[in-house]
Amino acid sequence: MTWTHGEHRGLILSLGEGMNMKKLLWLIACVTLPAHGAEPLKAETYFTATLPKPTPHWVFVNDMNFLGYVDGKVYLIDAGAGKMLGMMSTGTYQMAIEIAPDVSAVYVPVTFYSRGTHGERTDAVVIYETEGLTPVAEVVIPPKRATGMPMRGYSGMSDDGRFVYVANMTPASSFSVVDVVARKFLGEIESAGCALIFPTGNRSLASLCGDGTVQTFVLDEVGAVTARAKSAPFFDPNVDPVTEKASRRGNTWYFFSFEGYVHPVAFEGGTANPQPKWSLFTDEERNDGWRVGGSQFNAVHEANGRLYVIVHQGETDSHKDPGMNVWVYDLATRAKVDVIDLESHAVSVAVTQDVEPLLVTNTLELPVIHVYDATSGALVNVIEGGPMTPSFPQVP
Amino acid sequence: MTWTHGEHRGLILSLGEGMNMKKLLWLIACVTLPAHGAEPLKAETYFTATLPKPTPHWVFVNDMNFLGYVDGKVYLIDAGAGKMLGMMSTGTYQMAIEIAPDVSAVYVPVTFYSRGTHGERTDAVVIYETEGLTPVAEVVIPPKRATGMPMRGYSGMSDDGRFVYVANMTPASSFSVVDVVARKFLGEIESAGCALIFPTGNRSLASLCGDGTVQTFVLDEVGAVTARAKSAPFFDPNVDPVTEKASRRGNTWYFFSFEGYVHPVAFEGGTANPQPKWSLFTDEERNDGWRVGGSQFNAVHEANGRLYVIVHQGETDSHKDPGMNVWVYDLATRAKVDVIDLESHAVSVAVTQDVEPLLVTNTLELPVIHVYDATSGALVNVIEGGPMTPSFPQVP
Amino acid sequence: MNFFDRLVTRSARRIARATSRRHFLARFGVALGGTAALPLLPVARAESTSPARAPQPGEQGDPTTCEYWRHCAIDGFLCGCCGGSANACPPGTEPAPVTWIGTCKNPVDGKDYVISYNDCCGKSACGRCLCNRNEGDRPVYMPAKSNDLNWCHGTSNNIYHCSTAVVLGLALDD
Amino acid sequence: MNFFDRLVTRSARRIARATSRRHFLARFGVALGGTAALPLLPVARAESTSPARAPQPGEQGDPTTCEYWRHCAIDGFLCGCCGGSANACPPGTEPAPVTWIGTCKNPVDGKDYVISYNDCCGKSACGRCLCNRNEGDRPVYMPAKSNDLNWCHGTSNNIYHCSTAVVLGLALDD
Repeated sequence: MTWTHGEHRGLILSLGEGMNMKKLLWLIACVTLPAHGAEPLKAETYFTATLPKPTPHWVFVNDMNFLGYVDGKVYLIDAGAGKMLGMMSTGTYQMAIEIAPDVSAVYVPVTFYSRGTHGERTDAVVIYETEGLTPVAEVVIPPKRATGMPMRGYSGMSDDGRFVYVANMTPASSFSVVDVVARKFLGEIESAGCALIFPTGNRSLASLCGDGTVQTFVLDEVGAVTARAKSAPFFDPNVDPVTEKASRRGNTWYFFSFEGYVHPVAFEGGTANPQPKWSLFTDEERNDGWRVGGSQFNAVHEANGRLYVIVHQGETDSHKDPGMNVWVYDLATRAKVDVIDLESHAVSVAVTQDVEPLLVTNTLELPVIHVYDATSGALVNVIEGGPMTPSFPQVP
Repeated sequence: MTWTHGEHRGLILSLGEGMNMKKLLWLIACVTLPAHGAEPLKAETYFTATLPKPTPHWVFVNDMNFLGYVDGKVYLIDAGAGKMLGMMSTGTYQMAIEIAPDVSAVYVPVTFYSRGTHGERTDAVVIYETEGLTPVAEVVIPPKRATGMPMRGYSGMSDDGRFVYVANMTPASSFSVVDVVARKFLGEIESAGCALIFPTGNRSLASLCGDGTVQTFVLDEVGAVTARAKSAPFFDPNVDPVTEKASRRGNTWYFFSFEGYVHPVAFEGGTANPQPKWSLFTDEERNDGWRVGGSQFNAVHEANGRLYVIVHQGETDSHKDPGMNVWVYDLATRAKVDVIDLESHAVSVAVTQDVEPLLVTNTLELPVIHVYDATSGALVNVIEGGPMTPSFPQVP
Repeated sequence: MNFFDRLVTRSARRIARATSRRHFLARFGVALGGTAALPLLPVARAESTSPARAPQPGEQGDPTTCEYWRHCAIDGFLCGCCGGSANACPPGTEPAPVTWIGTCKNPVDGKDYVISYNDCCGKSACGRCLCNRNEGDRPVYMPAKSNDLNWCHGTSNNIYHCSTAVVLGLALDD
Repeated sequence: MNFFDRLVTRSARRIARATSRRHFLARFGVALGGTAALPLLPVARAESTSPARAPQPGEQGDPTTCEYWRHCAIDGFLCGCCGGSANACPPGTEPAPVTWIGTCKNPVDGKDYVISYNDCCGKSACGRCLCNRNEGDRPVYMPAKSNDLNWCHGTSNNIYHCSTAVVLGLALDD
């Protein structure tokens, strides 16, 4: 049997010996006269839906698909409507995505093998057009990208949306720089002793280091390093390390230690200025075992300065445990201003950046996304299915 | 940091600026003197285990990994020991495997895209060396292989282990012939109106057809058709079609109709001789709603002539429903000789071919394999985890 | 033992024992998305001016549930849960031009309609609203009526994402 | 909603509420297999004549359980459930020569040992016995002690299958 079709609107069928047209036809009738009584349903065409315009309630949910990680995915949901809008197939070891400032494109660092799990390895930043959430181009990068438990900092983007940085580990640490506008790999920058990407402007970024500092990099227009520096040590990694999961507001990154201290680091011109640490917990709360923990357990609302932190009661080494509460802080006053009881335990949280913000939470082992009103704490939506092992949500 | 290593037995480390050797060393000590009291544990090497020699209790479990089907897998278990022995990563749309008669190799028809879910498509029969369950070669075939809900008949092998046949659908039906000994694609044979592969000898096979027949093919040594014929119709596909899930004993294939009739078809010299049908169910049982159903719901023990069929009580259209019972028949007398109550519902079953046979069952949505003594019906092992969406087990 | 394992195994065992087989399958049945060899006949051309969109006024039910009447012979992820609808592929996916069909009774008018389950292709499994119902389903050697085949053919690639349920018209013989 | 979905969601919610967070994570915690930058020091050479195999006489417990003492800082599928053992990669997989380490107390002799969690590579996720414990685990910028990194480096490819737990020797500072 062979066939051709025209613009998805019809089909010219030519049957081989094995297919009997009569058998097919008795099954189908395109009725031209209405039957008795009500008008029958009309014949329909089928088509491909178009994505609605981006709204502040768009949330991308990373799904490494842990038990089928060659088949990584990213889900786009409308958190307010509680709907899945679309999906991206993103290949092996999907960690984090970079969303263009105008949300016209999404950049995904990913790994491919020519034969699924063997053959030639290709690492690339794949450029997805947001309109169809489909890959339209790729920029091949050195096959060195770091992978593991997904974290936001495995990649980063310059504030102007031109450079995407991809963390490498071979185990030597470095990062690749891609110009996603020119769709060109610019180069690889060594970052020994430091890991992950924390963008701090249009041509600057920082990386967290095992000696309790951040290393800062300033780049030129072709991605070469023009300045590199180490901050003063601002935490003791052997006593109370900061986790890799941080939040940014303006040009300040907020890091969080295992024991619940906030370490703000302000960046200016690419240079790091660690600020005094402050505690998320009172002594009493700390005595009661309250801790931070999870995956991307913190999020910040840029405009209103609220910090949202998933907390739990636990012991030492519980820094990856999920929590049933989000504690809300005012970054200006450092005061705890609210407590949100979650419907389901969570390891990661994102907050939409509009004036009626929503909290989006997930935990790794459940294919469920929960949406809360960030102001009232009320459960707004539960979106079931989709991401099999959601790692963390990202908002544009 | 850079490093080299020799034969996995040690490591020469050279540190970059960021890594502090002292910090590493204080963590590790290779004690040369025993501590007080008992001898401490010895330092261990690590190595790669070798697969034990094949036993009659080896069972391969196909896992399309439905929610991550780009990352298909096949698990090898020792059903008697209740252990996973190893795994094969098998790429996109893993349907069924072909096991070499001497169990030295496993052949897997599979699809790859150069970029996971896009890019260039390559279909191939991948040759896995059983010793390491690793791919050692591939034979590229036309990118036409039929895929879907996994079924045994999506591929087949000649009795001498030389030819592997792969079902195609574009939607035109055909099959590809691969010489897995010469590791060579031999050609494609058109099979319009018929689907799936039922091998019937060294150079012959059959395909099930929509007109209630089988089409038979006899091939020469280079895979070209030397004889092609249609059997007499032996079932009415519009009244009571046979399912695609069949079992073979000697050169007879046993097909099973939706309503529970067995249609044996004997093959000799590649020619089909349909035998009188017989019923799995008495009139009373049929009135009570007993039906066959599931995925690969039937299996035969070659030596003792027992037929094992998963049954359930259901209505029309329940031909894919799982069952909680296996009914056992003697193919010689057509008598039901035993009923096995399952611990968990099942859609597929395989029976090991030794003198103390084991039944291996699974259902699609649970990552669990159940093993029963085929003679006593006793539950022998429950193997949890591994295949996420096990489709059916296969025995060598 | 993995994390799904423990969860899934135990609860599913309970469910398997507590509910009928049929109910079980209806809720948890698995199988690969759509398909088989059947043309989208010239239906579409008939109404190029104002094509009907699902759901239509003369029907009821939730297209994102397995129980929706059009789904009587579907096997796959419901596109309505994936960013599409009963007759729309999700953004960026490509509808397969041909597919398998079912005949389903619309409970509102009591009429039988031929439903075309065109697959949407080009992205891997949507993962939501897996639905398997087998009314009139036939084996793959009768592809036009078989829901077990992957029908991402005639598309850029054969990567299956979800399945639609498009009204083709009234069934003749009912 | 898919088939795991309904099963997993409901039972996990119950579990989440019924058990402590810690217990929950110990049983269901997720994270990608092993790793980080730490050498397998010359340990192996010391005993080329008769290398010790796990488990050794001076220990107790089941290497295929998350609770096994050596697993105090592991994160991944236990190779002992995948056709390997605590110090053997499953057939056909390739051990990563370097990895991350933990310090775990052997309950039999009360001594602390340095455990090397070498990943086994070349096949995708084993899927069995996922285990995440974080005693002494540190962030990925301290790779030698971080269990969140994929350490399939120095191998033919970086496809992660499972993680071992190899005794390197007594820990000094305990």
